[in-house]
Amino acid sequence: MITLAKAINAGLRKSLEKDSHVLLMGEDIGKLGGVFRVTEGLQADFGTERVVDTPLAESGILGTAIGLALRGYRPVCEIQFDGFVYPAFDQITSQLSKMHARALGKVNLPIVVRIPYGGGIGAVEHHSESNEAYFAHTAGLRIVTCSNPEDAYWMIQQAIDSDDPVIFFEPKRRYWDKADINMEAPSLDLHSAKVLQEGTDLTLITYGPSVRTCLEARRVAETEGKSLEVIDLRSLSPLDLEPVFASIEKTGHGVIVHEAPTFLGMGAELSAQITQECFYSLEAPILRVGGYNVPYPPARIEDHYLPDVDRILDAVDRSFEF
Amino acid sequence: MITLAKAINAGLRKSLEKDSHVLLMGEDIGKLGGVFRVTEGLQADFGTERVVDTPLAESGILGTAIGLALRGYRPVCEIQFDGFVYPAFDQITSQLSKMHARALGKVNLPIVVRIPYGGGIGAVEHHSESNEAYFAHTAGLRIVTCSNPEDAYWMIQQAIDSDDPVIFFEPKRRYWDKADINMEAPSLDLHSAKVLQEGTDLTLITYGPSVRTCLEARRVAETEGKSLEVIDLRSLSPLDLEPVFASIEKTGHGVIVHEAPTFLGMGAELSAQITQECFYSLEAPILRVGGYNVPYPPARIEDHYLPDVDRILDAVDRSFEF
Amino acid sequence: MAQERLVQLLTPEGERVEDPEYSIEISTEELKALYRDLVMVRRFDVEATALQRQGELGLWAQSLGQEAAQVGSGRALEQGDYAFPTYREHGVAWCKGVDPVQLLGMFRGVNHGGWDPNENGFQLYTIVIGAQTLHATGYAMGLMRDKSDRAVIAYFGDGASSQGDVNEAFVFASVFQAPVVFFCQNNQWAISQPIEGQTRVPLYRRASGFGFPGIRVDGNDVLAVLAVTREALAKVRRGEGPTFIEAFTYRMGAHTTSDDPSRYRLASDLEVWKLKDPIERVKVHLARTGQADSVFFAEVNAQAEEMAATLRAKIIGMPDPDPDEMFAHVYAEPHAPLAREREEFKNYLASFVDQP
Amino acid sequence: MAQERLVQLLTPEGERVEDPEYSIEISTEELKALYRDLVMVRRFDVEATALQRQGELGLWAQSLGQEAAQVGSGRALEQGDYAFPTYREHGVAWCKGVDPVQLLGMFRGVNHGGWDPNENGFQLYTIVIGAQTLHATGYAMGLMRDKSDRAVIAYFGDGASSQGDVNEAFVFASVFQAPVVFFCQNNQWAISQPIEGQTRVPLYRRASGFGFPGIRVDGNDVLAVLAVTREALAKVRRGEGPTFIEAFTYRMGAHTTSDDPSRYRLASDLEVWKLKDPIERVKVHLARTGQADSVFFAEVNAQAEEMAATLRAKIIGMPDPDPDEMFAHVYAEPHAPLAREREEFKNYLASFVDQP
Ligand SMILES: Cc1ncc(C[n+]2csc(CCOP(=O)(O)OP(=O)(O)O)c2C)c(N)n1
Ligand SMILES: Cc1ncc(C[n+]2csc(CCOP(=O)(O)OP(=O)(O)O)c2C)c(N)n1
Ligand SMILES: [Mg+2]
Ligand SMILES: [Mg+2]
Repeated sequence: MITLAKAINAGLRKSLEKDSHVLLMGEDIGKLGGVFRVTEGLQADFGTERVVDTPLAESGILGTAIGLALRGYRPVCEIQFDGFVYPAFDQITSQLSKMHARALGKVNLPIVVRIPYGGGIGAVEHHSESNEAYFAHTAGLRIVTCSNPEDAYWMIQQAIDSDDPVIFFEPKRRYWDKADINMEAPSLDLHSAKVLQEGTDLTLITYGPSVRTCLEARRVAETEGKSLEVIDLRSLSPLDLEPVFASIEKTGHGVIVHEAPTFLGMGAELSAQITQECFYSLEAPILRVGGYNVPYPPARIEDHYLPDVDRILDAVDRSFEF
Repeated sequence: MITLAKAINAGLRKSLEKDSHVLLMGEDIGKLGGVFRVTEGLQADFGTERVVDTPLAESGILGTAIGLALRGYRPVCEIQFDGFVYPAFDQITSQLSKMHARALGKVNLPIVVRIPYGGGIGAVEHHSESNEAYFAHTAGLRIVTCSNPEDAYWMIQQAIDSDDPVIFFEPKRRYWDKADINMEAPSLDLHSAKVLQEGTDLTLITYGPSVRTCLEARRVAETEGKSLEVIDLRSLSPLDLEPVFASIEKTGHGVIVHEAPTFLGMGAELSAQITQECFYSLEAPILRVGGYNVPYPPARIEDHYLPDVDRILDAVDRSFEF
Repeated sequence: MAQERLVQLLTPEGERVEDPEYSIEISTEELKALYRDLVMVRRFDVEATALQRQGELGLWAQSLGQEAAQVGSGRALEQGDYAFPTYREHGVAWCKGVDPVQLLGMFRGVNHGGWDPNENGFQLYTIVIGAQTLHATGYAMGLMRDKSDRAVIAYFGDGASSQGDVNEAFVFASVFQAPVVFFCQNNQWAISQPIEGQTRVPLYRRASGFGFPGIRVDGNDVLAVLAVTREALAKVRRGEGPTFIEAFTYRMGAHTTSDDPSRYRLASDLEVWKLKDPIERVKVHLARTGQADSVFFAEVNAQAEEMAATLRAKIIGMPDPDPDEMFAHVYAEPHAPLAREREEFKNYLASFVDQP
Repeated sequence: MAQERLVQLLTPEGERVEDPEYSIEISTEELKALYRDLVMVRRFDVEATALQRQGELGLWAQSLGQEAAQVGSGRALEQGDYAFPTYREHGVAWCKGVDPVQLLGMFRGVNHGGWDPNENGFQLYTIVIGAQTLHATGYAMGLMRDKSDRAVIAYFGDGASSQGDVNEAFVFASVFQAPVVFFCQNNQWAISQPIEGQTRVPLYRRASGFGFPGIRVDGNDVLAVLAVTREALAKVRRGEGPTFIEAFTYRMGAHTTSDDPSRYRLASDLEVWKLKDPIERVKVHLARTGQADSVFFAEVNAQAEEMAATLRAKIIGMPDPDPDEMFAHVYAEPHAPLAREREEFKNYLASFVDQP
């Protein structure tokens, strides 16, 4: 049994061992091991040249990572919390995402940006945001997110192996979730969605921290005699929608669950594509359960903001009643 | 007859005259009058304290505007081109959008951020982007865009009057469009959508620079015996969807048109909401015509990227054939 | 860096010393008031730390060791001056008269700040590193337009000096000659990063390259900080443009209650800095010069205890916000879709009430 | 600012002068080669400007007046050194051997750059102001890891000095002692903003507050620029950390062909700077010292004309890209949805082919 945080740590270690051009950069990732201890022990083992504590400047981190990548390195940048990636937004949006195209393919930027994201840990402002949609809307980036230790272990390595820039969202409130994991070989590639649980009545489409919540909702629904299929998207850009379309064609009902505000959140794109593809199979419109369209609320009321089993089942009921 | 650019100029002038706390800030907005001459003559008339040429730093512009707003001013910031707003993304996302909520309503930030956006002017990289979705996904901001001189004239004033931050997208390739305008009184408030042309067969939902293209498409469709309704959203956040729902209930068909990449563009949200609201009225899924999911291409092929009459009519046909 | 010029008026041993440029005339009453401030601020901090340990706060960022930098600069501010803090300026908040209970709201998790910055001229805490330095500069640009003789002070840390925003604030402040004092508490650490991870030269030197003066002061010497900040404020009021103060101090606590400094720094460093404690030297000075006796010290302690007890009671009794509040202040003006969402949320919550 | 120290080795009148710190030994051949570079670069620029006027380019950013700054620094670079330009370093591109035709692609609107930066060690042009200074710093950090003795040069303008990114680049370069020379062409203008709109003190002084040296050089003196840049590169190669060079020059043209400088600056300023022309002084010096005669000058001019004619022919014949190209290089690895979109686009285009 290993936690999700430790699984990423193990994956990073593997990548550092395998390729001497892989290096980690970020604030407090060295001796401290990062505020979530995801990089714990790595600086001690790989040295300060490969596990680099940077000055406190996110644009600086991304900008220098781009330079390092131009020199042949494969930097893995840690952003300390979701809400602190915005100072680097220009480097990500105008440089990281576009340089391969700008160079007509003559330059690759194999950079991974690790972002612990989402709420549920009782944190202060800016520490609980789900900002994946900003990046998924940006062509040239790949966006993935893991929901369990095994995926965490493999996906971080696959992200580092990718020759394209990857924004790697880590579900911070699941860092301490434990599981036995297969370290032999990955069962899926980086951009495949996965049907976690089969069902016949309705499809729950989700990713990252909400996967566990959806699995719980499925269990509760089962006791009420409803059979829900749960799909973990894993990759948000590109989307792997074949399993989703197949599922919706079977169930006729779909509910998308994520923590980000619904307005222009991933659910919007998913709903649009699913509706277009499965128009004649749908018995109800795709419904979305997400964060409300407000700034992330203070910790004492965050449970009301975050999609939970009740809200998911409420949407399931609304879908059936439609 | 007055151009859209001159209409904004006139609106800014009105606001500067009306309220001494209104001030303009940005790069090259003084003597030069901005690269599009939208602020032409205003520094000469209102002085350098009210029409402020700033250092070359977008985060600095937004950050100091926030400070000025805290002191009671109403800054109108110009971002020179769409692609240069990203250095200010943190100030917009973490500060401008959230400070009213952070202060439990005790502080207002009545700031307008003017962004000339979109393509079609044969420009180099970063000068043709449609990045409205990033901002529309951000709670706490209001996002509007004008499509014609009259709206430009009134909406800029209404945006400045708003006590909330407003991102004001200006359709740069329509800056030189001319029209007679009513300067007596605004016909609509800032956040209302407008049915520009009625029709019975299909609804084109659009905004900003694509409005003119949709009106042209409507004319062509008419010659083919198809009656299209054209709705100019005007406000992207909040959305005014009552006219859209009413229209779709009438036509049963909808096509959304914008220049931004479709993946997580405004069309995604519109499609999701329309489908949920008008599920039983839809005879085909809502289709989207937008930019492709690639970095904005070089000028010589931008016409292929931008939605044009042909692509719109192609989607109209696909909707009818569905 | 230890050999740099450092303005000091009161040594760690409690001796008054002279500085060639800065002097201060201070009455016994004033000095005792400063001592009281220092003790109150520390007591407040200790109480908040305890409240966090007991689960009453979600997080706490201690100001331990930085009281002189904060009280010295905070007391230099005059009525109408405006402070832009980070998240650690509890001592400045104290001087500005912000209710300590309100200050704890965001650390408890009931709001993100929520006090009225205009009430005391103390802006909300800003967590995104450096962002507030631009707000401060903009506010100061507003003061100029208002022909006000008030000044602004912008707080930030040594780590923050690396952020683009802080450097852009220097540019704007200098170009527009805005009346803002940049007050950097160099507490030597940005979480686990020592100051050498941000700069190879003393921070106060950053200013001159942007066209304004910088000075380093002993941040654990409340008198020196007071004198230097007063002078800087006077200068900016006279329209001479911004000034940079580096208060050389030390973060004696953890970065926050979530942090574990034993992973990255030596306990012995802390011992060295304990000898430079900002409160002890004032106490020794007051006592040694006969300006205060044990009765006074006991009285101050009692006041501090009382404040702490009141604070504790108020925090423990502090209710959670109505969840519906998250919709309340997103916009200043009506917003139809959000109003609908709020209504749906209310109905959804209400749907549970009658259930068994 | 005119009284600041300015390294100069060749006066506007073509006199060789001595500088206390910098000297240069230069053969006639070398000097003639520099002259040739200067003329070629200007001729290239003139041709591009003409091509823009005739609609063959969408936009052009002239380097007129900045040839010495660019050729002087460009020729100081050695094999394997890497340059990170803005969008105006045509002279550096020339020195680095980048094909002038390729350079015009983005200005014509057929691509966004598209040359291979690794071929000549000349990164793609970067339009977002300041972003490339961080890339340069990162690249230099890579050189250190490779134990390379190569160096990086990062170009940026006076206006760029206000951007957060540039200042963050200073921080990273200094903290990590990266082998990067920051080369600022202070051409006195950022579009319509004079240098006073960005800084109140000379830009080269910015460096010392970040812990590395800065120097101002006459940017219209190719010898001084060469000498100062060589020395700076040698220094960074020795592992002594970054250096800042401010090349004091003047943008003699408009900001770009879209700009109209008559709105914001006096024609008379230009006249003053014409007297300091970077090419004329080399010519005068070569002629006066008898190192070159009219035959040489005519030959250089002929070469320049030939280059211009070839360039023109190639540009005018340059085809538009296949529209489908916009999908080609978004990702290095397969991307199924984009591949589908590309396929649909192809089919859509094909649907027109058979129509009457
Ligand atoms: C933009 C941003 N990046 C990262 C963080 C996370 N963070 C919070 S405090 C801190 C260190 C700040 O150090 P310093 O500026 O020296 O202030 P101090 O905490 O020492 O008072 C960091 C990295 C943040 N709040 N904002
Ligand atoms: C981030 C950003 N903001 C604004 C612009 C628009 N812009 C292009 S060039 C320029 C002025 C640059 O001045 P300077 O750095 O002095 O370089 P120069 O053009 O004089 O060579 C501006 C404002 C931009 N390209 N990028
Ligand atoms: Mg610190
Ligand atoms: Mg310039």
